[in-house]
Amino acid sequence: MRYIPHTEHDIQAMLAVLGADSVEDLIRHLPEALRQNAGLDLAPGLAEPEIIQRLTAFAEQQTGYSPERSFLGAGAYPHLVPVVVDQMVQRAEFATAYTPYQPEVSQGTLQVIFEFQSLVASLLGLEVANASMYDGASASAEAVLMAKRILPKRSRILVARSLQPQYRQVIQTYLDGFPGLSLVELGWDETGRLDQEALAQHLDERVCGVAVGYPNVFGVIEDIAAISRSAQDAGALTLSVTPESVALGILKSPGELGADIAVAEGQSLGIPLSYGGPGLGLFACRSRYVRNMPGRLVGETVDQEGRSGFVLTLATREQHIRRERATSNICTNHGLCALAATVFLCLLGKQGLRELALRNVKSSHYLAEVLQQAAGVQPRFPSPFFNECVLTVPRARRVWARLKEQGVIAGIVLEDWYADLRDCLLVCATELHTREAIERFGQQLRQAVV
Amino acid sequence: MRYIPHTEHDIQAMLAVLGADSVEDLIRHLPEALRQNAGLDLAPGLAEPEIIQRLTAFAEQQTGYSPERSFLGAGAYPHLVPVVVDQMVQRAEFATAYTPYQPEVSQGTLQVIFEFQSLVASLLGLEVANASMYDGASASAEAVLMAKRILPKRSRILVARSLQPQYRQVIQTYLDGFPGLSLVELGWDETGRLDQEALAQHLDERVCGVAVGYPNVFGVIEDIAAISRSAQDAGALTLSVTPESVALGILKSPGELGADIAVAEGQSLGIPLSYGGPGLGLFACRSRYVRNMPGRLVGETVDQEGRSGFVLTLATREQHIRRERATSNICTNHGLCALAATVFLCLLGKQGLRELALRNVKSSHYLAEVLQQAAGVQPRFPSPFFNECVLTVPRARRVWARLKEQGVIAGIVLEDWYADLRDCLLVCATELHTREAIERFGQQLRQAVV
Amino acid sequence: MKTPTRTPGPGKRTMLNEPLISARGSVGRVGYALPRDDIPERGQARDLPVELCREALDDFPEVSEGEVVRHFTRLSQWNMSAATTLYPLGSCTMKYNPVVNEYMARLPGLAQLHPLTPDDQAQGALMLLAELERCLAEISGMDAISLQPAAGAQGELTGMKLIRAYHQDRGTARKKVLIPASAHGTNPASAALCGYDVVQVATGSDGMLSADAVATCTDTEVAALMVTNPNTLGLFEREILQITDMLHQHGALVYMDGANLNALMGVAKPGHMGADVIQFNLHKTFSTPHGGGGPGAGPVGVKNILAPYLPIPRIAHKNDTYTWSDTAPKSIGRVRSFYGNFGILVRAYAYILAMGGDGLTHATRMAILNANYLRKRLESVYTLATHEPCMHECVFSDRSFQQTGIKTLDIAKRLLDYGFYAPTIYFPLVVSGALMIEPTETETKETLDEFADALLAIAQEITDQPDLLKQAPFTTPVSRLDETRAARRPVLRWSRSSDS
Amino acid sequence: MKTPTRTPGPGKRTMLNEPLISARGSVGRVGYALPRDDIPERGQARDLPVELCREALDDFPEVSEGEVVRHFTRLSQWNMSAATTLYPLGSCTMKYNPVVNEYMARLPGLAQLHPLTPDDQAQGALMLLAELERCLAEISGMDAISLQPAAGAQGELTGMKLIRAYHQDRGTARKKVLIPASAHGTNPASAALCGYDVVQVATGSDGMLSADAVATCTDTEVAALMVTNPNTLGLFEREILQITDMLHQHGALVYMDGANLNALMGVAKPGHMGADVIQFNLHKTFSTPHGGGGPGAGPVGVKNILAPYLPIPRIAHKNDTYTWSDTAPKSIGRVRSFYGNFGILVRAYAYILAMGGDGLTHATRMAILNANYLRKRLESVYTLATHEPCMHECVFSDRSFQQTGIKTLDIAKRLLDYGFYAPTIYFPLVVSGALMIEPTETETKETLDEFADALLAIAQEITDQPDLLKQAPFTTPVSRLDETRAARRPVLRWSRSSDS
Ligand SMILES: Cc1ncc(COP(=O)(O)O)c(C=O)c1O
Ligand SMILES: Cc1ncc(COP(=O)(O)O)c(C=O)c1O
Repeated sequence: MRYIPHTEHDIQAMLAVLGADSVEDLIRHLPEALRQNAGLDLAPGLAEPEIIQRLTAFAEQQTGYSPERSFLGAGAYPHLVPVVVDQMVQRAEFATAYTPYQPEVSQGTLQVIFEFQSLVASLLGLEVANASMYDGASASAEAVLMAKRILPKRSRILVARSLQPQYRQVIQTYLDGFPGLSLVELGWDETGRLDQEALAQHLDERVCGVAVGYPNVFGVIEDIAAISRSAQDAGALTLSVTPESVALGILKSPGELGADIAVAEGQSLGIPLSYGGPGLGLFACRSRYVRNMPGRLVGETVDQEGRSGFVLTLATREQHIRRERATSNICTNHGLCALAATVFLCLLGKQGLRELALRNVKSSHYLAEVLQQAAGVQPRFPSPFFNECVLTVPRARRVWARLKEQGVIAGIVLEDWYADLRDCLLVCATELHTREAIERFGQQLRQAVV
Repeated sequence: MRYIPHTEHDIQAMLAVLGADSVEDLIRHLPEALRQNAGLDLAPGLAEPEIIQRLTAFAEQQTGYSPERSFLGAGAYPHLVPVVVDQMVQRAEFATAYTPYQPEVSQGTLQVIFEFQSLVASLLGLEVANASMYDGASASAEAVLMAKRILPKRSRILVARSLQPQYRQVIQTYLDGFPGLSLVELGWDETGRLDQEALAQHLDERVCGVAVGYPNVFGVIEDIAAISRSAQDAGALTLSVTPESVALGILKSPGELGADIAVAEGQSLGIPLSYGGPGLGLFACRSRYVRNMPGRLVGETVDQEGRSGFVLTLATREQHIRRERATSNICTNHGLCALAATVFLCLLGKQGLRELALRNVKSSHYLAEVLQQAAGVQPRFPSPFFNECVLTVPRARRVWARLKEQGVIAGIVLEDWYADLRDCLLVCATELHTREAIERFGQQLRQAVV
Repeated sequence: MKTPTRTPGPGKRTMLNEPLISARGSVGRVGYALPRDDIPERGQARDLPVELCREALDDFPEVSEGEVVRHFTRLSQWNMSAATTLYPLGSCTMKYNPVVNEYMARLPGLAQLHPLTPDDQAQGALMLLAELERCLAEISGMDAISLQPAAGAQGELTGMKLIRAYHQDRGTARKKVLIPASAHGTNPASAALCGYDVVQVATGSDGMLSADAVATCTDTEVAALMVTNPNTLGLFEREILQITDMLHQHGALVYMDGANLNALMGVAKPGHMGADVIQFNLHKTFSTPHGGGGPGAGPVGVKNILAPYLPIPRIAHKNDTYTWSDTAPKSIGRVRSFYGNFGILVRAYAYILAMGGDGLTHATRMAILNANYLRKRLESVYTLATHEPCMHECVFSDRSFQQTGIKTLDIAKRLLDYGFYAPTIYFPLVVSGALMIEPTETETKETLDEFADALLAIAQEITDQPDLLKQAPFTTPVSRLDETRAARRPVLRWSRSSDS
Repeated sequence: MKTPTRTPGPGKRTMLNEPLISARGSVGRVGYALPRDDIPERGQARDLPVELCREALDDFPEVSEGEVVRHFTRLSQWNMSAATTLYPLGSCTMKYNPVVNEYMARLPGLAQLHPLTPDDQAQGALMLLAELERCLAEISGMDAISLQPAAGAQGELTGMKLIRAYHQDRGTARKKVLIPASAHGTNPASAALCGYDVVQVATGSDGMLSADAVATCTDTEVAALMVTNPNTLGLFEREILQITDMLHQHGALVYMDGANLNALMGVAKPGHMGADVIQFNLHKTFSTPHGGGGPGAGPVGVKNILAPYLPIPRIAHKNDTYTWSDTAPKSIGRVRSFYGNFGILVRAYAYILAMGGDGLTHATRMAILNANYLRKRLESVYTLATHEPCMHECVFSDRSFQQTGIKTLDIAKRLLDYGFYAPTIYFPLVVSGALMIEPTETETKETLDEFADALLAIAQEITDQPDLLKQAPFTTPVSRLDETRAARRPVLRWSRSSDS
C-alpha cells in the first residue's frame, strides 16, 4: 500500500522484536465479543488515477455555479483568490504541521498567526484578535457566550432578526442548555436596519449584549454607532457580526463605531466557496476582555539569545488547561484558512482591499439598477447596502424558477428565510460579476417578470 | 504593477542617489535613432482572473485528447503522473533556482540531479548519465556528434529509417554543416527490425556509429545485441535511442545489450504531454567516454568538514569553459523535468516501473487483438512490440477520418511519415486506456472498415 | 542588518531571516490587480455615503506579489511538519497526508461551488457527502451521521447537545456528565458548554476506567459518560461493555470520543461497544492535513435513538435525487453555517477511496504495530505509564529521571535537535510528566528506529550531560522562548510603533 | 545516526539531514498503485518473449509515497532560489516568476494535449502559439518567429543554421563567424557546431565592440557576427548600427544574442539595430522559472530574408483556422521533436498578457534603474569593469582587492552567509575576476540596499578579517566543497557498494 510503508519483511522483523507471532497477537486483549473479523464493507482501494476519475465525475455534475450565471451571496461570496494564496496554503510545511506546541520548530506558523491577528484586529478596529474560529456563525455564538462571561449577572442577549439566519440558528443552538442566558430577537424597521425602538424597549439591565449584522442579511449597513451608544448606556456590550469581510475594506470598522466584540466570516478573504466550508471565523475584542476571549492567541516574546520569536500564550483560558472552566471548548481551529486570509490581505494590502470593496459596491449597485428596469422590481429597503440587496419582485418564486430554467440563479427567494418577506429576492454581485453577466441577467429578468 | 515593486517614491529616491532626473536619463546614451518612443503595440496588461479566463478559453478549445478516445503514441505517450510529482516540481526552491553554480546553497538541486544520473544510468544499463538534455531527438543528435568525437577519423553515421522520423530529422539538421560526417539511412526487413543485410553492407571503417530505435517507431523491439555485435566488429559504436522510456522497465537495457551510448525521451516518466514539450533527454554512455559526453554532470565530493556534498563537475567539456571546442553548446538543460522523472522513478521504484511496463504491453496487445477483429485489419510486422504497433487497415486514411468524426483518434496514418507504408495505422495503448475504451474503439473500427 | 558570525553548525539547513510583513513594503506598493472595470461609472458617494466609509486601512502592508511569495515561503521553512519529519504527537495522529486529496478538494466543481446552489445543480457534492456518511457509519458501526461539525471539539459539543435533547425529550433533564480524569480537555469543556456538571471519574493505576469506578458515580442524574476508547494512554478500555451496559441501565447515554479511531478501523466498532454517539476527527484518522491548527472536520455518528436530534440540514435521498432537508422537528438546530467543512470532507472521502476497507484495516493494524514496537524499544529505559498492552500510541512518564532534575520538557526540546518533532507532553494529566508517542502507520521501521535511537541517546545524555538538555534545542530557528514573558506582557499584534 | 552537537547558529533555519534516496526504503516497498487491470489475461510470454526482458531494476529505490514526499521536500529546503532570496546572477535575469503562470501551464486542455492531436482539435493551442509569435515579433522588431528551440543555446544553433542556409542558398559557403571576446560561451560553441570557424573580436577597454575592430576582421569569408546587445558587461553597444551596416555591406549577417532583452523591451528593438536573427530566452526576459537548470525556451526571431529557412513545422493561418505546415522547401529542418517547449511558451504568453506593452516597457526601465542604483551604491568600494553607463546589469572586477589575496570567489561565498545568492562570477572572461550583478526589476529598493550593504560590509571584512572570507560560507548546508576531488575522482552516481 503506497501510503503504508511496511513490507511483510518489516512486519516480521518488528514482530520478532516484540516477541509476537502476528499482528493479531497485539490485539488479542480486546474483548472477544468486540473483535471484528468480517472486515469493513467498503469498496476495495483505488489507485490515484481512479480516485481522480471518480471525484472528477462528482465535480462535473455541478453546474451553474459560475458568477457568469449565479448571483448568490447571503453568507458566502464568490471573490477572486490570487493563486499565490493557494500556492502558499499548499506549502507542506504549513499544511502538514500541527498546532504549534513546540514553538522552536513552528515559528513559521506562529509568525503567520501573529500577522493574522494583527491584520484582523486592524480590520475589525479592535485591539486584540485571536488565532481564528471555525466560521462566522460559530464565532458569533462564542461572542455571545463571551458577553455573558463578561457580564455574568445578565441573562439576555438581543439578536437582530436581520442577522444571517444560520448565524442566529447557531447562536440559538449554542445557547440551548447554556445556563442563564436567553435570546431575544429584535426586528427591523422600514429601512431594513435594526428597529431602534424595539432596541430601546428591550435594552435593560438584564441584557448583556446586542448582536447585529454589519452588513446584515439584507446587505444593509447597520448603524453600529447608534446601537453601541444605546448599549453602552444600558451597560451592555455591542457585538458586531460581519458575514462578508470584504465590506470592512470600505466600511468604518466595528471597533471604531463602538463595538466591544466583533466577529466576521473570513471566507471572502482568499478562501474558496467550497460548498460552504471550511470558512474562517474572525474574532476580535477590546484588550480589557482578552482573558474572556475564546480560542488561541499567539504572542511575541524573546528566546534565550534575545531574538524575537512567537509562542502560544494566555493558554490558561483554554480547554487543555482550564478544562470545564475554559472560555471555550475550541481546540483545532482554522489555522490554514487564517494563513490564506493573511496572504490574501498582504497581497491586496492597504489599497487593494479598499479598491476591492468599492468595486463590489459598484457592481452590486449596478446590478440593482439594471434589475429595477424590470416591471415591478424595486428595492425593498431604501438604505445603503454593500454587495447584496433585497429586491421586491412580483411573484418572486415563480420568476426565480423561470430564471433557473434559463440557467440563471437569481439569488435566493427570501421568503424561504423570512416568511414575512414575500416576493423578495436577495441578489449579490461582486468583482467577479462582469457587466455582460449583469446585463444579461437584467434582460432575462425583464422577460421573466412578465 | 503587482510584479514590479517600485512606487513613484522609490523611483525618485533611487534617482536622487543616481543624481538623475528621470529614468529616461539612464538610457539617453542609446543612439537616438534606436530609441523607441511609440511604446509596444500589445494589449494592456491583464489582472489575474482575466489571464485565467483567457487561457482557460484557449485550453477548452482542445477536445478529444483523453485516452478514452485517443490512441496516439508515436513519440509522445499518455501515462499516469502521480500528483506527488507535480507537487515536488512546484516547490519554489526547485522551480525558481538556477543552474547550481553555488553548490553550498544548491545542494537540493545537486543531490536530485545526482540521483537522477544514478537512475538513468541504471535504466539505460550504462555507467554514466548526464544531468539531462532537451529531449530525445536532440539527445540523439548529440549522441551522433559524440560518436564522431570518439572516432574522429570516421565520417559516416548509420541511422535506422525506422527511428522516429522527427528524431532522424533533428539528427539531419544537427549534421548539416557539421564537418566530416554524413548520414546514411538503413531500411527495415519484413519483421520491422533493422535490415541486417543492409547493415552488414554499410558497416565499414568509415562508420563511426549505428543509431537505432529501441523500440523503433513501429513499436518493434530491435535486436540491439546483434546490431552491437556487428558494429563492434566494424569498430563502430552502437547508439540506442528510446522514445518511450517506460519500455525500459521491462526490456533489457541498451547497455547490457552492447550499446555504447544510449539516449531516451523521458517524457513518459512523470512529465505531462503538454503538446510535445518540455520533454526530457536522457543520455548515458560507457564511463570511458565520459569526457566526450555533452551536457552537465554532477559529482559527489566532500566539504571542508568532510561532509558529503555535490558539485557540478568535469565542466571542462562545456561551453562556458571550452567555448568553441566544447562537447556541446548546451547550457540550460531540462533540470526540472529531470526532477519530475526522479520523483516518478522513486515512487514507482523497482517494482512499479516493471509493472507499469508490463501493463502497457498487455493493454496494447489487447488493443491489437481487438482491432484485428475488424475486416482486413492485420499486424503489419510479425514482431514483438512494446505499447504501440502498426496495423494494416484497408483504406486506412478514410477509416481514420471516419473514426475521427466519431470522436476517436485512431493513432496516426503512417503514410504521412513513410510514403511506402500505405494503409497502415500506428496505434498505441498505455495503462490509461481502459478495456472499455479499447473495446469501444474496436467496435467503431469494425463499423468503419466496411 | 545583522552581520552573520562564524558558526558552522551540524546538518544541512537554510539560513534566511524574515521580519514581520509589516516591516516590508513601501507606501503605495501593490501586489494585486483587479479585473478591468467595465461597469458604468456611478460615483461612490451616490452608492455609499462617505460617512459610512472608513479611513485607509492604516496598519495594512503594501508589498509586491514577489515580496509576499518570499515572505511566506521563508516562514514556511521554519516549521517542522509531517511532510518533513516524524511528528509523533500523541492523540493527534500525524499520518502522511496524501497529496492527491489536495488536488481533489481543488476541483473547480467542488471548490467553487456556492453552498446555496440549488440542490439539483449540486448532485455530485450531495452524493459525495451521502457516500461519506455511509462509509463513516460502516467504519464506526453507528446508524446515522452528521457531517456538520467543524472539528473534534465541535463534534463533542454536538454530541452532548444530542444527549441533552434526548433526555429533555423524555422529560428528564439530567445534570451530570461523567468524564474520566484522563480525558482530553475538550471533553469537560464541551460538556460544560451544554450546561452539564462535570463529574470526574478516577482511572485505575493501570490507566483504565473500571466498571466499579463508574458505578460509584452513576445515578439517575447522570446524562452520559464521555469516554475515549482507546483512551488517552493508548489503552483499550477492557471493561467498556460492562460500563456502557451499566450506564444504559441507568438511562444514561454514552458519548465516545472518536479521536483515537485510528486504532479501531476494521478491528472493533464503537457502535458495538455501546456508544450512542461518537465524533470522528477526520484530520486524524482520515489523513486530512492539520494545517498548523485546522481546519479539521468532526462529524458525529449516532445510534438510531439519537438520529432525530441531529443537526439540520440532513441529506435526504429519494428517486435517485439528493436534497437538503430541514424538516427535523426534534433537531438541535445548527452548529455552524451550511454543511460542514466540505473541503475537508472531500479529502477524507478521497482517502477512504484510496484505502478501501482492507486498506483501512491494515492502517489500523500497522498503527498498532508501530506503537507497540516503539514501546518495546524504549521501555527498558523510559518508564511506561502503564504495563497494559497498548494500541496506537504509548505513554511514558518522567518517573525514571525525576531525580536528575531533567523534565519531560527538556527531553522534548532535545528531540528537536535530533531532527524530530516532540511527542505530546504533559498529557494525559493522570500521568506524571507524560510523554505520549503516536507514530501512526505511515512511518517506516527505519524512522521508528532512528527515533528510538534518539530517545535512547537522550536518556544517556540525561546522565552524561544534563545541562545540554536543559538548554536544548540548539539547532532550531530560535532557542527556548520566554513563555512567561509572553503571558505577563502580552504582545498580540504588531503596531506601527513596535515596528522600529 | 550522528549526535547533533551544541552549536547555536545565527538566523533562522531548519536542520534536517537527508541521505540519498537509495539509502532509504525496504525490499518490496512501494509508493504507487496502478489502476485496476480489467483487461483479459493474456500471459506475458505470449506478448513479449522472456529473452527480451531484463532482470529487476536493481539499483532502483523501494520507498513509500510518504518517504518520497519527505525526501524531496527536505532536499528542496537546501536550495536558495528566487522565491526565497535575491538571486542576482548576471546574464540570467532571475526575476520573480509569477505563480499564475504555473497554474496556466497546468490547465488540462494544455498540459494533457498530445502533440499529434489533429490540428482542428488543437486550435486553442495553435492560436496561443500564433499570438505569442506575434507578441515576440512586436517586442523585438523582427518579422517572423519560430518557437521551436528548447533553450537559448538551441536558439543560437538554429539561428546559425539559418545563416548558413542563407549563404548556401546564395552559393557562398562562408566560413567564419565573428564573436566578441566578451560573448557567452554558447555563442562560439553554437557557431562551431555549425561548422564555422570562430574569429574572436577584441573588445575595447571600455568593454565595447568598436566598428573599427569589427572592420579589421570583416571580409567576404565572414558569414556573420554574433553580438550580444546589451553586451555581457551590461553595456549598450554604442556603434551597433555602424557595425551591422558594415557587415551587411560585406554580405554578412548579424546574429544577436537576445539573452539580455530584459534591457530593451519598449526601449529599443533589435530589429532596428540591424539584427537578422535573434534568440529569446523566455526563461529570462519572460519570467518562466529556471527550474534549477531548465527547461527554458529559446525561440528565434528573424528578418524576412531568413524566414524561408525557419525550422518546420510552421504555423499557418487561413480562414480562421490554424494548422501546422511542413511545406517549406528551404527550411533547415527540425531542431527538436514537435513544436518547442510548449509548457514554457504558455507561461511566457501568460506573462506578456499580465504585463501588456506598457508593463513590459516599465519592467525594462525598472531593471535598468535597479542595475544603475546598485552600481552607484557599490562603485566607490568595488572597481567597476568599465565606466560606461550600464543597462540592466553591472560588472565589477577584482582589481581593488587583488593585493589582499581575496578572490572574487571568496566574496561570492561570503555573500551566501549574508543570505543572498552570489552574482555571476568570472564571466565575462574579458574582466579580471568579474562580479556580474543583475538585480532585475522585481527586486525592491530595500532588498537592493540590503544587498549593497552586505557587499560593503564584506569589503570591510576583506580588510579586517580576510581569513573569514577565505573560509566562508559558514551558514550553509555544507561548507566549501572540494571541486578538484570531484573532477579527479569522479563519482557520478550511486552504486550499491557506495551506499554503506
Ligand atoms: C482525544 C481527543 N479528543 C478530542 C480532541 C479535539 O479535537 P479537535 O482538535 O478537532 O477539536 C482531540 C484533539 O486533539 C483529542 O486528541
Ligand atoms: C548571454 C547569454 N547567451 C546565451 C545563453 C544561453 O541560453 P540557454 O542557457 O537558455 O541555453 C545565456 C545563458 O546563460 C546567456 O547568458
